[in-house]
Amino acid sequence: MADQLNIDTIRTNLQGKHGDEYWRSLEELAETDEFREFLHREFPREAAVWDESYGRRQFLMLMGASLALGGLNACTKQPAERIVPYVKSPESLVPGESLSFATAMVQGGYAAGILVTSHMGRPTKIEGNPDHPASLGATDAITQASVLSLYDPDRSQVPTNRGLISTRDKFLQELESALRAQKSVGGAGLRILTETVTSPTLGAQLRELRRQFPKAQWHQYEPVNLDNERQGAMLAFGAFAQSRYHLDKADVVVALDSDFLIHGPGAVRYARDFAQKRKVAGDKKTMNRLYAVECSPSNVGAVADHRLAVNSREVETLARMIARTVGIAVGGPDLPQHKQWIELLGQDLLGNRGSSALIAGPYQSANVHALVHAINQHLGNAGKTVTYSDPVEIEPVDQSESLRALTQEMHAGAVNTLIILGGNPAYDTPADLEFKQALGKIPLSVHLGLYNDETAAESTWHVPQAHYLETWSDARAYDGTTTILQPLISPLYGGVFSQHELLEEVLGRTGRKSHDIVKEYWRDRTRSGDFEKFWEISLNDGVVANTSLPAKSFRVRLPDSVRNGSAQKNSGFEVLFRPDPTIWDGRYSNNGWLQELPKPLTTLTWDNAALVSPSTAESQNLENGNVIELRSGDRTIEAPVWVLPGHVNNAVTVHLGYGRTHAGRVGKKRGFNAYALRTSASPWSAGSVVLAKTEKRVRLAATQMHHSMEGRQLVRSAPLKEFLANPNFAKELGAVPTSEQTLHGQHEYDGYAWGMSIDLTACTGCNACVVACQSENNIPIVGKEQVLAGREMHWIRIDRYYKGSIHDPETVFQPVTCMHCENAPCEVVCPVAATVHDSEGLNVMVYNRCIGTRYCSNNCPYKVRRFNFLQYSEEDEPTIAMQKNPEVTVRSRGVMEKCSYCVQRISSARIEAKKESRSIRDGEVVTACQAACPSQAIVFGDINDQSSRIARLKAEPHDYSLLAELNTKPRTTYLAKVTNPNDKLA
Amino acid sequence: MKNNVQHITIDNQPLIKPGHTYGSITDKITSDVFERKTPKGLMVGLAIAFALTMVLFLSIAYLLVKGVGIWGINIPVAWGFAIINLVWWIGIGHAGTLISAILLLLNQHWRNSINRFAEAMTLFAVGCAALFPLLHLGRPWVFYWIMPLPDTMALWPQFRSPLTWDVFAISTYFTVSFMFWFVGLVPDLATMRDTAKKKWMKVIYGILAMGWRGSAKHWHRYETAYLLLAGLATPLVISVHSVISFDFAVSVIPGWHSTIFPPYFVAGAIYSGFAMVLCLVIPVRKVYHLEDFVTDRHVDYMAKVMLATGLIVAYGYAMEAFFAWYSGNDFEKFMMENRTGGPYGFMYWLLLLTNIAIPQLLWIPKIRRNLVWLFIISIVINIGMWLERFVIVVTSLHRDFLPSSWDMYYPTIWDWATYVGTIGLFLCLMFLFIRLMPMISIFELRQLLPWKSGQRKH
Amino acid sequence: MVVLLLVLGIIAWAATGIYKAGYTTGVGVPVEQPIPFSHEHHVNGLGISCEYCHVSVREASFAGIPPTNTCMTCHSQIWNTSPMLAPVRASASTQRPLSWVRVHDLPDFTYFNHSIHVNKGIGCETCHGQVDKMPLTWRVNTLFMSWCLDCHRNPEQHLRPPDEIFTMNWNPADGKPGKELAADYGINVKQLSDCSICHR
Amino acid sequence: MIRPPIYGLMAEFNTPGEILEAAEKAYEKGYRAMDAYSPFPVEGLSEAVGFRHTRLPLFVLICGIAGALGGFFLQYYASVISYPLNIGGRPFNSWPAFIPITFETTVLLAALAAVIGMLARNGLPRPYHPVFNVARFNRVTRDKFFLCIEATDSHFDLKRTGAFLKSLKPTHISVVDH
Repeated sequence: MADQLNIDTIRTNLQGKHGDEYWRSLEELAETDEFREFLHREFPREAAVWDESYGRRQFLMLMGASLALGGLNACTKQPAERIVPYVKSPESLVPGESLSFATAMVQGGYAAGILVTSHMGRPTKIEGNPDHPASLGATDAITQASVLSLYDPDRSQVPTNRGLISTRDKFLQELESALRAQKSVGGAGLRILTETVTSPTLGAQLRELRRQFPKAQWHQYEPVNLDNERQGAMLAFGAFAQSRYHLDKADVVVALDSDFLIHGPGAVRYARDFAQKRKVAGDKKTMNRLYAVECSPSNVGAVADHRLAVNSREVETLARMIARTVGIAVGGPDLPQHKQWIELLGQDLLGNRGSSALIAGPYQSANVHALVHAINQHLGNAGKTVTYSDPVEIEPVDQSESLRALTQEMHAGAVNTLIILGGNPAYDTPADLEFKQALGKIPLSVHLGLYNDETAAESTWHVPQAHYLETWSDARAYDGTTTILQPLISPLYGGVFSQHELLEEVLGRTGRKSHDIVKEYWRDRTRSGDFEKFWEISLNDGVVANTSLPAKSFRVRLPDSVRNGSAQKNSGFEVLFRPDPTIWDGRYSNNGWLQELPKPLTTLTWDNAALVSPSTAESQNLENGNVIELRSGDRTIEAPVWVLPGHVNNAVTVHLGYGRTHAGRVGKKRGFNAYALRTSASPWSAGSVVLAKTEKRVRLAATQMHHSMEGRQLVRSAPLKEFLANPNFAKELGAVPTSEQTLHGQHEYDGYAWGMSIDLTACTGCNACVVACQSENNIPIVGKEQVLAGREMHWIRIDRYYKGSIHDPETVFQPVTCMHCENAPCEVVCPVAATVHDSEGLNVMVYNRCIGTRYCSNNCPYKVRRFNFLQYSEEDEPTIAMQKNPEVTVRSRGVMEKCSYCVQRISSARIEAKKESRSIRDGEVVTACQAACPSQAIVFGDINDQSSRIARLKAEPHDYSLLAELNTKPRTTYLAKVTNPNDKLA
Repeated sequence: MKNNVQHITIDNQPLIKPGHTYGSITDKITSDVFERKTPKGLMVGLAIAFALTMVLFLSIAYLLVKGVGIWGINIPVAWGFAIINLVWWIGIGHAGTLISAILLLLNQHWRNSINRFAEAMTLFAVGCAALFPLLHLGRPWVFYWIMPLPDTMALWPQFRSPLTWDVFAISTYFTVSFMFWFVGLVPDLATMRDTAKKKWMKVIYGILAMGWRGSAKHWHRYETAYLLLAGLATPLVISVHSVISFDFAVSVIPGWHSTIFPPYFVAGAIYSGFAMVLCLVIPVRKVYHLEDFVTDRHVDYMAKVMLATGLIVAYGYAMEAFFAWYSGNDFEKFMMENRTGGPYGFMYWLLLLTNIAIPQLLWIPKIRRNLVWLFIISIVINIGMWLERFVIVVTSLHRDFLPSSWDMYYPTIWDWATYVGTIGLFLCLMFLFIRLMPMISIFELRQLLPWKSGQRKH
Repeated sequence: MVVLLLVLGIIAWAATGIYKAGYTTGVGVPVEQPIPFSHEHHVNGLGISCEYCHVSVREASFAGIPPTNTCMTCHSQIWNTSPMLAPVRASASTQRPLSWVRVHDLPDFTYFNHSIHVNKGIGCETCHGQVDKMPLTWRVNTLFMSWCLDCHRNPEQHLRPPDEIFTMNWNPADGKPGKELAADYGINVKQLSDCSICHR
Repeated sequence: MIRPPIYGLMAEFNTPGEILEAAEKAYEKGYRAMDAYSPFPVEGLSEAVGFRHTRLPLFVLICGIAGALGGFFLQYYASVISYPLNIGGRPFNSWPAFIPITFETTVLLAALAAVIGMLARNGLPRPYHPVFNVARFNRVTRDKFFLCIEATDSHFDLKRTGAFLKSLKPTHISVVDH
């Protein structure tokens, strides 16, 4: 919780630390501040965010009550419970059993196939859809969390007219009259603003709109968009070609400021393919190699074998250098300091023609993308590791341009009716366009959205939008594969519209439901015989058969503008804008799971910060939590500093999505609004920014304070060469007590023996497992104050350690969860046997027996136990209660909890198996974290079954147990991290 | 009896100022309860103590409403003030039984003037201590699950857990100390019964005296029983703090997992116990003019005991540091580094100052026999012993095996309120005892008097 | 001292007596329901099988409470004017479900699965008693944890052959001995007293 | 035998020395049913009035052993017989871990035995006793020593015993009524 950072520390750290030596954390000696705080800290922290803290009178009242109840609690009989059967039971529903339906979650317009688990009609958990190319059964953190947004009590529930509650009918009347007026002028004043659209149905509707209103305009915009990618393709191919990577074929991958493993339409799939190529296990002793060039540290940089931190403007220069080294004649200067690096990279690429891949990030200019296309084609990667196809989007446009055009018209007063289908432009559009002011000028502006947000406040009408789990639609994945979205539950709140339904109203076809709209669209386009069958299969599979776009070959013709390039002028101190890794562009800011999800690398929660490099911090005399003022032109923002090792100097990274003024209770007034500094001209970075330190301080809640391993063998890693030379290196790094050294014999586990293996080579630190666990196991959120107090509840956490130089450290991730030690220290010290072993070797936590001495947590060497210091589970939020997984007990105040290896899943599998009088099959029990993991780093199963995957992994030479010297005999073990550096570079 | 009261050394000084008779002793002590009107000092003290007790009740109520989250504890530091205070109070609660039991067996007759007082203190201290393990539970209303009671769940406590041992140790210790104290009181209660003027007082003290009539046969069994109790209480005293130390020693945490804990916990307990006795005796002696019975010799002896136990404690610290280095275990080594140089380093140095350095002044007789100095040093030692527990509990927990989960612990206002509250409760009970009971064992004092018939008993 | 112990003994005995009494445990106390439904009449009188109403007992954790429609299959024809059944008809017409009072209600932290018990030789009667003799429904067992354990520790005493599960007033004497049945069912007794079997 | 009219005769002394002497004399005289009363334990006095030894220690020992066995069995029963649980891989009968509690129960029962035994054998609590009928007797808890020869004694005779007591030069002699 030490959020102060002392410069002297950094300096002392810098001294005499070099090579592979582990350096100490930045916070460490900020302890002087902690001491001051220790003396000054006086008041107890707030409870969970939903909990309103008690007033004095209420407190006295409760005091009495609790004293009474306290006693009763233990020995009263429970109140009579009602049981309410159906009137007519729906078919296919067996009471008490869960069902799962295929649909898709749409992010940035692109679909990710998912299977949603539903208990008695309540969607509770999201899993990936194995049949969906973008998922293959895995998901990312945001998708996992989206089910919570469905039940968000702060979602908008009624239409509002200029901020006042109104009715659906009133709205429809006003809309209808406005449209009648538009009809006469051919829709000259009608504008539709959507986000990126891949939905065929919506596309058809929009085409229909253009037919009815020839002069109407359709604009697309989202703050985190793929403009550069589109423009890059335009420059290179003269067409909006969609590129798709096949990393399972790539031996060398070069990422140019790209977080391709975490963000972007294909990220989950890319992570899977990349990991397959990277893991070493069994006979596979080869690995791919990853080079990363980046400005702001990212997971990809952490995974990379070689990482280069440069200013955003330098990336293009480097791209040109790479192009030259592989033999493409392009202009542009050289960066001598990186020459050798690029040379060796180039050689590596040339050595892997056709089996290498360059990936440019969306934050990099169109030129970089064009160059990357050129290089890929030159190396013969095109058609192998990267293929091209027609665009997935219905109508690819330069969204920044599209938005600029719209706002200009709005300012000019040319727009009478603006219909905003989703999105929050009043908040997340570039500051220079002044969209908000423009919006005020529109006679009739309609905002369709999940929340009563900033845009809703500025529009004449706000209409609540149906959550994607509440409605029908369709969308396409990164490869074009189409999924028909089906609702899991009928809308929680009346008066909601889906995009389709609202557009249908605009088209004058009132009262049509999305089901009919979507179904009709597909009926029209399925020539082939039995539509109902097609429909059923498509819904069941979650994909529409053969909709993946065929690969097409495009020839690269670099325009001279790109070829010659221009000397990159140094832009001075720059601000980098990046989507927030958890709440993205701000649309998820009211999602508690995401707010409390530690952001990769910084482990910050509930806030965004200005990320700066240690030396920048030193030169500017900044400590964690210092508020700085960033001035660009006449715009300024104030942001608290967080020092991030490995960040490029003379630059600061800010995450978008915070500083919301109109969000729910969870998201409102957190962090600062980085959009205020963002311009349409350069959306990803602002040059020549002035940084000024203020006197203010902000306490930032990070979940990990200490970043060095203190020379302890926690994450064990070695380069591939060393590993091949000595496969047992990991085991040799720590002594394991022998059986003679223990006082007494061991218990035998003759039945199943559950165990887990985590591959540190594969883990990308993407956090999907953390959220998956949270939603599967009813883990509450606790709020910023509690995180500051060190009371976050995640059952699985991703430890992140640094090694090497403070300026360019090597970053390692280590997912840590309950190890289910066979000699569990926690169990021995529990006075009431609330945590014990079961006959399958699980370390079970019996909540209802726990009296809360917390001794078990003290005695846990891994500190994976979590305690309900206060009443964290939101009892008083009925909708949130609906999300809870009925198979898992909801913990109350005063009870310890921890990872259970998803015992509920084991139980149901065991019961099913027993009913069929067979034993549980390998892979039948899949833990939530394992299911979610995009890179399949987590494997779970029965160790006693020699043929099982887990048994084979445990037999790997580089399998090791954390803190084995304590003889805890963990059931969860790790596969040591193997890296594949380029010797010439190392 | 004419010992020359001038130039005598402290050690052959009589334990009761000359000139006292059975009667005078009895009158002096009983009159403090019956005749003497409550001294101002006592009233003021009681008022303050009572106020603090109310603070305790308030914070307990708030605790029950909100949960232990109102304290500063977290993961990894899941134990904070509650356990620190528990150990501190239990430690203080050791002097009483030690004085009455061990010194009795060692035939140290000077104990007779202070044992009653010390026993009472023990009782109240253990009472305060016992509060914490209850309150620090996440679900205090099911505390009884730690006790071996047959229930409909067919479940039992987990007897391998030191916390279960604590329950038995503390409850046994409390029971035995109470019996010891009460048995000691019976003859004096009879005295009170026979001296009381008011009827209702006679009745109350009479009931408590159980019809004691000083029969020779009774005295015989009485002394046997008292001796047996002492014999039993002695190992018990040792065991109790050893068991408390197991809470830490049995765990795997560096800084806790240490074999020397039991002996140096016991020593520390006696150390703090005597310190607390002095803190209380010195002012009371003044207020109630007990100089005749609690002589300089008593005070001097107690100071010496503190000095001795203090040195044992110092040895304990030294060994901890030594073994951390000698073991060559990285975790142990780091633990020591963190103790001395970590964020809580100042606590450790403060501990060495208050617990080791300052008490060395007791070597100097002048200071040792100067009541003001002694009083201050005793207070310092009590603070030091509290710091010791803080260092052990917090600094060991906040940085254990995985650096990723290292964190800090900051006590909240409620931590302080509960702590100060128990001090209030303790003083409250102490004052009431002083006011209502013979605070010095009368019959044992009588034994200290020389026999008229010439033959001396001592 | 003997007297003292005696007194304590009596107190303890009385206490357990009170604790086990129907008043506190609800054993043998008929539960008032919106409709005075008689299992005796339907099971004993009409010989309707348990599964006719409790459909999911074989495959799901929850045995299932019949939807109004199930009642109406018969009661739209017979007793279709009886005032006693007014609530049922109302429910059917208004589509508003009936709301019964739970007779067997385990705490939420205890996970009981009907299907596995029914599939592994535990008859309805074993826990629910002779419902065919219940004009109104009541509980015949305390549902104390100790009660569950009695069976989980040695289930042999209660096991029945698969075809006797729904039989009422069944006599263990006829049919295989429990030990053999346990073997047939492949019951791992050692595992049945694991905490994780019932608590998650 | 029939109940004598009075409880006995009581002589009062000032010092432990005197009472000790008196008691010894009375014993020589052959008196047995007598008791001495003092404000504090006087060494040898109980022997002087013919009270040899008490069986209290034995009783305490027995209870101590019972405590030890009971304590250990309680733990053994709970963790091995009643509900054996795999706790951190430790054996069901982890006897080393059972020792602390065994010790505590031993001490507890022994201590209880000592106190309760003492009170029981002393016949306490006892709300009424004839000796309290003597007004002066209340000084026994202050500074006086009393010797009471009970009327139930075979040698007891109001006159002779009275005379005998006088010969001991007590400060006062009083008749103790029932």
